[in-house]
Amino acid sequence: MILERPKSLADVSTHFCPGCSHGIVHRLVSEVMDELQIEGRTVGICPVGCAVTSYNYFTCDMIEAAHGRAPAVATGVKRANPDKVVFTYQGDGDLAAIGTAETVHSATRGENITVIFINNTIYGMTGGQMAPTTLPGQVTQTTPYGRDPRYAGFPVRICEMVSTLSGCAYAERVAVDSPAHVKAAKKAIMKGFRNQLDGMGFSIIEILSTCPTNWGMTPSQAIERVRNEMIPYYPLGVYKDMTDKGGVFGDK
Amino acid sequence: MILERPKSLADVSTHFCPGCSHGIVHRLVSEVMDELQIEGRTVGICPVGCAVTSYNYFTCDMIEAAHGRAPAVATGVKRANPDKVVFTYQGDGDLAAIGTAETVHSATRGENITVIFINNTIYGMTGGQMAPTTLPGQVTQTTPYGRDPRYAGFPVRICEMVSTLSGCAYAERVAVDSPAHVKAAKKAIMKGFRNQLDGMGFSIIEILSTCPTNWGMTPSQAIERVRNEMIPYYPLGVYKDMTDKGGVFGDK
Amino acid sequence: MAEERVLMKGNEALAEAAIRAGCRCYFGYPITPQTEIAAYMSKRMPKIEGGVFLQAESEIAAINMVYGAAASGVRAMTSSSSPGVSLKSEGISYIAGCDLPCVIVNVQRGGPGLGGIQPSQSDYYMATKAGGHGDFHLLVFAPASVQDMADFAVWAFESADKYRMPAMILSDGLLGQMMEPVVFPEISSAQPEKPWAAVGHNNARPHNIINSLYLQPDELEASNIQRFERYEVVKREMASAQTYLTEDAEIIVTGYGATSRIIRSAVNAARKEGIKAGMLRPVTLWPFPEQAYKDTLSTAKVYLDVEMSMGQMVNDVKLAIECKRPVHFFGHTGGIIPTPAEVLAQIKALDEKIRKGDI
Amino acid sequence: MAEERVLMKGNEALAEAAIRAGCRCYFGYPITPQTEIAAYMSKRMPKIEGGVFLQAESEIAAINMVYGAAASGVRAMTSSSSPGVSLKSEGISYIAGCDLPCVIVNVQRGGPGLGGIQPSQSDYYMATKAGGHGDFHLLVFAPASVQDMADFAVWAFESADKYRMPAMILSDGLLGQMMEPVVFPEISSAQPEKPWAAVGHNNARPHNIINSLYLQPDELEASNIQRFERYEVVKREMASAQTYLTEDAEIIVTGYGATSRIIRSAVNAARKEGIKAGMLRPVTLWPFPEQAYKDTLSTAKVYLDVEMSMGQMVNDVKLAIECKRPVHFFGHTGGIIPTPAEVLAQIKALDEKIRKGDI
Amino acid sequence: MTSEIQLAGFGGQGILFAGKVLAYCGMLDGREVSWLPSYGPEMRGGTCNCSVTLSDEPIGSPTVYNPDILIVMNEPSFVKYINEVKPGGCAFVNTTLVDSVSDRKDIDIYNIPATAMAEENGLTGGANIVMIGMLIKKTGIISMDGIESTIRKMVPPKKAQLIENNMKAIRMGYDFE
Amino acid sequence: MTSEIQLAGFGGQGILFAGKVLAYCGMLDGREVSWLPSYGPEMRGGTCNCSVTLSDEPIGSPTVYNPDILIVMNEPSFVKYINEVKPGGCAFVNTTLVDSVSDRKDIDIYNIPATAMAEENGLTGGANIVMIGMLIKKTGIISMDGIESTIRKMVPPKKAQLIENNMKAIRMGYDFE
Amino acid sequence: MAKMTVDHSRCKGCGLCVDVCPKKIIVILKDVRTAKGYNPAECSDQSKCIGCGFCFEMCPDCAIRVEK
Amino acid sequence: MAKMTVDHSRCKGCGLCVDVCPKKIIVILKDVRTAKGYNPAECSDQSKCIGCGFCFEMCPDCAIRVEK
Ligand SMILES: Cc1ncc(C[n+]2csc(CCOP(=O)(O)OP(=O)(O)O)c2C)c(N)n1
Ligand SMILES: Cc1ncc(C[n+]2csc(CCOP(=O)(O)OP(=O)(O)O)c2C)c(N)n1
Ligand code: SF4
Ligand code: SF4
Ligand code: SF4
Ligand code: SF4
Ligand code: SF4
Ligand code: SF4
Ligand SMILES: [Mg+2]
Ligand SMILES: [Mg+2]
Repeated sequence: MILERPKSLADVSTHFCPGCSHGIVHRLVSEVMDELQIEGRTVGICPVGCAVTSYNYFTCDMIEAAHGRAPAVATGVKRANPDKVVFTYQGDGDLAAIGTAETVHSATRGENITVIFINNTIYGMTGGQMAPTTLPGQVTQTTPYGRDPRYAGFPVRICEMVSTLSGCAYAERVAVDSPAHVKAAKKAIMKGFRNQLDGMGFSIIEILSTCPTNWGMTPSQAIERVRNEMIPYYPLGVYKDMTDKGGVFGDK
Repeated sequence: MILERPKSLADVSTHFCPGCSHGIVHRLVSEVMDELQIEGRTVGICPVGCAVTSYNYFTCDMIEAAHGRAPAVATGVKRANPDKVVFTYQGDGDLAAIGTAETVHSATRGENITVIFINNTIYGMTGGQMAPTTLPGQVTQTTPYGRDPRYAGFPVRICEMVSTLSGCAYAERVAVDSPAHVKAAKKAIMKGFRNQLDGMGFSIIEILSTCPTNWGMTPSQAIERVRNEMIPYYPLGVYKDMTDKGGVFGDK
Repeated sequence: MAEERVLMKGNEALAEAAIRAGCRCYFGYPITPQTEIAAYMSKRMPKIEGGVFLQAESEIAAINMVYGAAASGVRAMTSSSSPGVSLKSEGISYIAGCDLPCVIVNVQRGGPGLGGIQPSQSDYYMATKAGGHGDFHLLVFAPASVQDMADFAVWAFESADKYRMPAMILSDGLLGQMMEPVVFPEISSAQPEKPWAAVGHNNARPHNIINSLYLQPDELEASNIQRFERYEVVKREMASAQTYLTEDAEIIVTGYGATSRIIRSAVNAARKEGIKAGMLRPVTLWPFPEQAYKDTLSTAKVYLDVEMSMGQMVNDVKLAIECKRPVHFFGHTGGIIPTPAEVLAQIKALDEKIRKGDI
Repeated sequence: MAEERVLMKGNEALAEAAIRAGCRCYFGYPITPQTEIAAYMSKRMPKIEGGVFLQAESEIAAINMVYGAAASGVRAMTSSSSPGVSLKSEGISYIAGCDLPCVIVNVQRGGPGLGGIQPSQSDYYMATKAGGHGDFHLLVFAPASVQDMADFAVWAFESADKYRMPAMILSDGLLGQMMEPVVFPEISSAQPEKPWAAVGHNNARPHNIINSLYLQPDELEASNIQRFERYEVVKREMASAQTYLTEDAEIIVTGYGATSRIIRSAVNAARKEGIKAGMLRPVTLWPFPEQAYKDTLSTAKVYLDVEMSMGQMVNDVKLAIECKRPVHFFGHTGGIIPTPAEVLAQIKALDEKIRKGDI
Repeated sequence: MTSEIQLAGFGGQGILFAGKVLAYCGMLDGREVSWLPSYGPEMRGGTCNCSVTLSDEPIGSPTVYNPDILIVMNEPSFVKYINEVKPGGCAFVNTTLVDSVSDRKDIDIYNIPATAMAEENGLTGGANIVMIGMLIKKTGIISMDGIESTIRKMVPPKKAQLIENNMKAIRMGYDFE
Repeated sequence: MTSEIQLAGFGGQGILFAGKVLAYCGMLDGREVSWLPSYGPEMRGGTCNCSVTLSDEPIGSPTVYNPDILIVMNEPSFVKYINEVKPGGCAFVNTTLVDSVSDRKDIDIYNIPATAMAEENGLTGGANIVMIGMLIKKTGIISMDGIESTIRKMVPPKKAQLIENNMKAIRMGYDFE
Repeated sequence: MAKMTVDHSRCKGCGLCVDVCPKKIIVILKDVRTAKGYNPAECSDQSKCIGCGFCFEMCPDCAIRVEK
Repeated sequence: MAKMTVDHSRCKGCGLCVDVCPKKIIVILKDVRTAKGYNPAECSDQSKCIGCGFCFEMCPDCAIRVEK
């Protein structure tokens, strides 16, 4: 047995900071594309955020979307090409703040796409401002005294929210803070793509991730934070699964 | 006992079509303003939709917001003037389509405002296009063959969705299809305003309403449709109530 | 096949022609006075092989769906009216920055803000100067009849593909709502290959990337320069205008779209009174038909620009004639359509001045 | 009180000055290169009586929060950079249509699309011509130093209130990110009464309505005409420019904001070589200081417009001088800042032409 | 020759449809035609009007300001438009819903209780077409043959009853007085 | 007189802070100053540079293209900038992280193993300030007095230790060789 | 004794009051046309009105006044 | 026998592999600096590697190869 770089992950070095979870998730998505042999018919949609240049890393065809609009762009691609595999890869600012309407409506439409959602409780790329998912009390550039829900609002729990929507076929929250969790994350991502191949509807995998740079932590500390602070606030698990009911349209 | 026009409802005739529920709800909101004696310190935000000219009907100060942005406008007013009472009055296109992000985020922020949400399963003002809440199978101008969720998506259930958000203090769905339901609707609206006076956080009252004109029905038929088709799909009831917990910030 | 005249609303004629031109994806959001386009598409698209109609959750979602569909190589369109087009600005800038072809329809209404829903031409600046942030242009077509609504839909799709540019059809509530007989154009041209499209590489080519991000300033500048070189070609090849009785005209009345119809009526009336008036109607607003204006300088003593706005195209007219003649402006806003009588009065006043030697 | 010089980034100086000018509500969404404004506000506002900092869920929400706060009579501000400002277009049009005062900051970056994050001036059109749909204008201020960033924040709030217009500070990444010493202006002026504000009538007056909808065309037109009459006053009272060595200048180099600093260096260098170059820097971009340009015609043989764009202000320069002299353009885009050496080379080439009699 | 026609009444009275019938008929006659509706927000109860131009040359402004022919179906529209009719023109007035009278002598005014006639004959909502019938008789700008083929083209064949009703309404108006 | 200074190195080496110290000091001296950082997306690992101008007249372009004084703290920056220095100018090179050497004879090159010196003295991250110390000694464009009051102003008083450490680093650089 | 009156200037003749009146005493006046062109409602028999207010609750135009 | 190798051209020295190795055989090379300026990781004792792949799973830069 050999564990090595998947084929669908381009042979280039990423610009991600040392210890950033984006890198792990990139590998997982690429492995899934390899294993399902879909790279050649997949179109990936990058967000605006630290993953903005993912088009350099994933070897499938890629489209860079405007901030928050990846699900709309994915919808355009998928509706025009129902036989292609379309996924978005989005951060929490992108998906849960500016892109809220696109997230909710692609979910409620049962858009047959796969959404990879990196929840790192921060705006990474712009230097560490509050994200919708920033934890209460968390210090960020725009919550310098710690996020106070009374003024800055409460964190949004995306899996919980989209699970209420009829078009959502599958919503699972995973983390990448340990090898076991990484493996579970891959299983979830695999399921998210398989669902699309099976026409199940909208699938979202929320991945609790690190941003050592903007958290002001070492990579190891950041992993600890995922485990000790994030997972308790964002419980892992499957929030919705319509796959044995034949998906959201119930006829598969 | 005299039942008559409330003081906060301007002494003008509305432009609403015969039998349209907007008129009933306007009366209810005005009565609540009267009974709480808050008209003088209330700022109402109109949507873009058939209620766009509500600024002519409510006698409190009024602001006309861009389509879907009423909760953001309300946030601006309320943050700048925390001692004022601020409500939005929005249709389902306004609140649940273009304004989804504003709805979700004012709710998750626990914005201390009251949202009156008219769900009539249609875009009234523009002549009867599909709304996010249009029922499966419903014929509209843009679902001429009936709404097929496979292509046009599933209806959004707003109370169910916003109830998952920590900043939402109170979410109730009511209807105005019978005198008893109208009275219950008023109670809910009253509670929505009281919550604001008590600093409880975000309150939303979803009101199942008619649009005889664009449904192609008589007013009586429209009332029947609310009862027989809408209520089964959109169950009435309280979806969230944090008032006895002291509101979303838990300290009142 | 005998050409058949059918009576249709401008909005519907545009929609039908778009479909005939190979538009396979329509994404839109209702707004008066263009909703008939969406309504028509919702009826027709499901009956067409591969046809997609989707009512988006907002204008922003709609333009970004168009972005996705266009990026994957499909002819895609959206339509809206003024406030909705404002919301599309960011998306339009992205589409231009990625060199994607698509068609955007603006059936203008009165502004600013919520404004009104009656016809207007106050989005000229937005269409021709700043469809969004950054340096870029749209192809802008200005129909003046229901027939144009149909013809220009085809023209827009074809030119958009040819130059890899987003094209805008800048219409208004009058043209959208009125009915006239229309003969649908024969669609001859096959669609061009789009080897750049992101639609899956089938392991047969390197991956395609659709993107407008260039973190290195020199790369971003290079992409801008390349685009503007292409624009120079477009200017040469596309600039288009229509003239009417300009050969000997002392007074050139100019206006685009619906306004040009009113101008034509007024010019006819002026001619009846012996006034040498002519009409110059820009058909493409970007590129602006500067040469057509210059060509009128030999006889023109004065220009009268008529718009349903406070005066937006008027500066382009001045620049086109290099400020060599006075350019007067007459306009209405808010949904008031200038009448032929009003325009005639303006023409007569100018004629009077000419006669008196004041011009 | 002795004036103290403090070393600050342009973004921070602007934020601090806004607070001193009475800004009580800031709503924004992060975007490079303006995020320091939000960061600064998030630190300071909570410490101020009635001060509100709120990170909105999007630029759209932010501008509409500003709309709400401004409608209720409070001095409110938002800031963003190019793509984010595109998204605000609809909201800006509403604010203008409702005659609400507020301040909008655009710290420009390269475009179109996602573009880049380095300094740019390619949103000139968006700021001065089409901040959104419909006929309207913004007051547009173009700072050229950190001191200006502070001073113009105050100026913008005061003029916005005075004329009931939204004001835009059109800055760029260079001015936002650089530090210079700044002396904060004394704030003298009390804020004007706002009897029109929707803030609760206390049963003491008829209800106020903030609105831009006029379903009757004549009412909408009347509101537009009224607004444009006000604009005429603004043009007379506000148009502002700075000149440097223009008295005898044959070559007028013109550019706004950060670019004017580079021009000044180049003009100095040119003068050293005996070339009669001068600088004309528009300080307000709307209203455009046309008279200042006309005033230079007596000596000017040629104009050189320098921008960090593909050339957007250049047409306004031509119109200001009524096309009476040639106007050349030199620009860079994408985050490349023109160097004094490059501008000097352009000046020398023009001087050469003048000497040869080619101009 | 150019005929400018204005039709006006309450929303719901079929003003736009009547205008469309005229335009369609003109088109089938091979003429230039334009049809321009008033449009507004959906809410019911307002007035509604429509400009139709039939011409032998290209049509400039499609808005009719001073009609050659006016069709008015309610009181407010009568008041609003009757004085706009070109001298020498004519007006068709639905007297069921118009009480006012005009003292204009320079135009021909044709009165017809179209709403009452339609209702009495089981053609509720057909008053608009009754008035078209009278217009054909009085002006001849379109022909009876033309109108029949127009209605056959405009109404889908499976709605044969509708075609019948429309033709019945036309004839009622044509034969009035 | 105008001094144009360029500072460059890895992100995280305190390039921007060192530049700010110079600018601040110049300001306290009553001079015109400007400070312009490179900026980019947050992701770590890139290079970082900063332009500082100290002048007695208003500063035009704040971007330094050909510095009078260069401070380079890593290899890539050395390679990139060493040939941009104005003839007659000088360069301060952090030899701990710069291996290349330049054969330019028209500028003064001062080598100092600043990173190693800082680390050895328990001042990890203080290499930038060590280099400032040497710059003061060699160029005199700012004074030791000036730098001390600058650092006292820039560092909040409650972080007294930090002030001490910075001054220690300055002196280390100043006293080098 | 209860009394229900309809303000004809507001009534749009929607008939919702007619539907809910438990006493079935509200009628639409087919022969009356309001200024806006509607056939308004009216109480046909005040003596039977129990003042329940159902009509008031359902009236979208607040055209009804009930005294009890 | 399992084998773990680190591609130094990719390794950013984050140390996540070090943390998760059950055999504690991964070390950060303080004295080596990669082209990008990082101290890379390395397996200090191949013989103890059990090929569990934990290091591989956690490596954000896919710099690790494990053979078993
Ligand atoms: C319209 C618009 N608004 C704002 C930005 C600036 N921006 C770039 S990335 C980003 C947030 C990224 O955060 P997130 O989505 O959480 O991704 P991460 O970097 O954390 O992976 C923002 C606000 C932009 N590019 N466009
Ligand atoms: C940005 C923008 N998009 C679209 C419109 C057009 N528009 C006006 S009202 C409306 C929908 C109204 O529907 P809803 O919110 O359900 O209210 P209702 O009329 O049913 O009460 C739309 C899409 C607009 N005015 N502005
Ligand atoms: S800034 Fe944060 S999210 Fe972005 S690459 Fe660095 S660690 Fe990852
Ligand atoms: S269109 Fe529908 S929602 Fe609008 S006023 Fe009429 S009935 Fe009410
Ligand atoms: S109050 Fe009750 S009984 Fe009286 S009219 Fe109204 S519904 Fe009928
Ligand atoms: S409910 Fe009101 S509007 Fe409707 S018929 Fe009765 S009184 Fe008239
Ligand atoms: S494979 Fe397992 S034992 Fe071997 S180095 Fe990696 S983590 Fe350690
Ligand atoms: S996890 Fe990967 S990048 Fe991090 S130290 Fe280990 S090998 Fe290097
Ligand atoms: Mg994030
Ligand atoms: Mg609705």
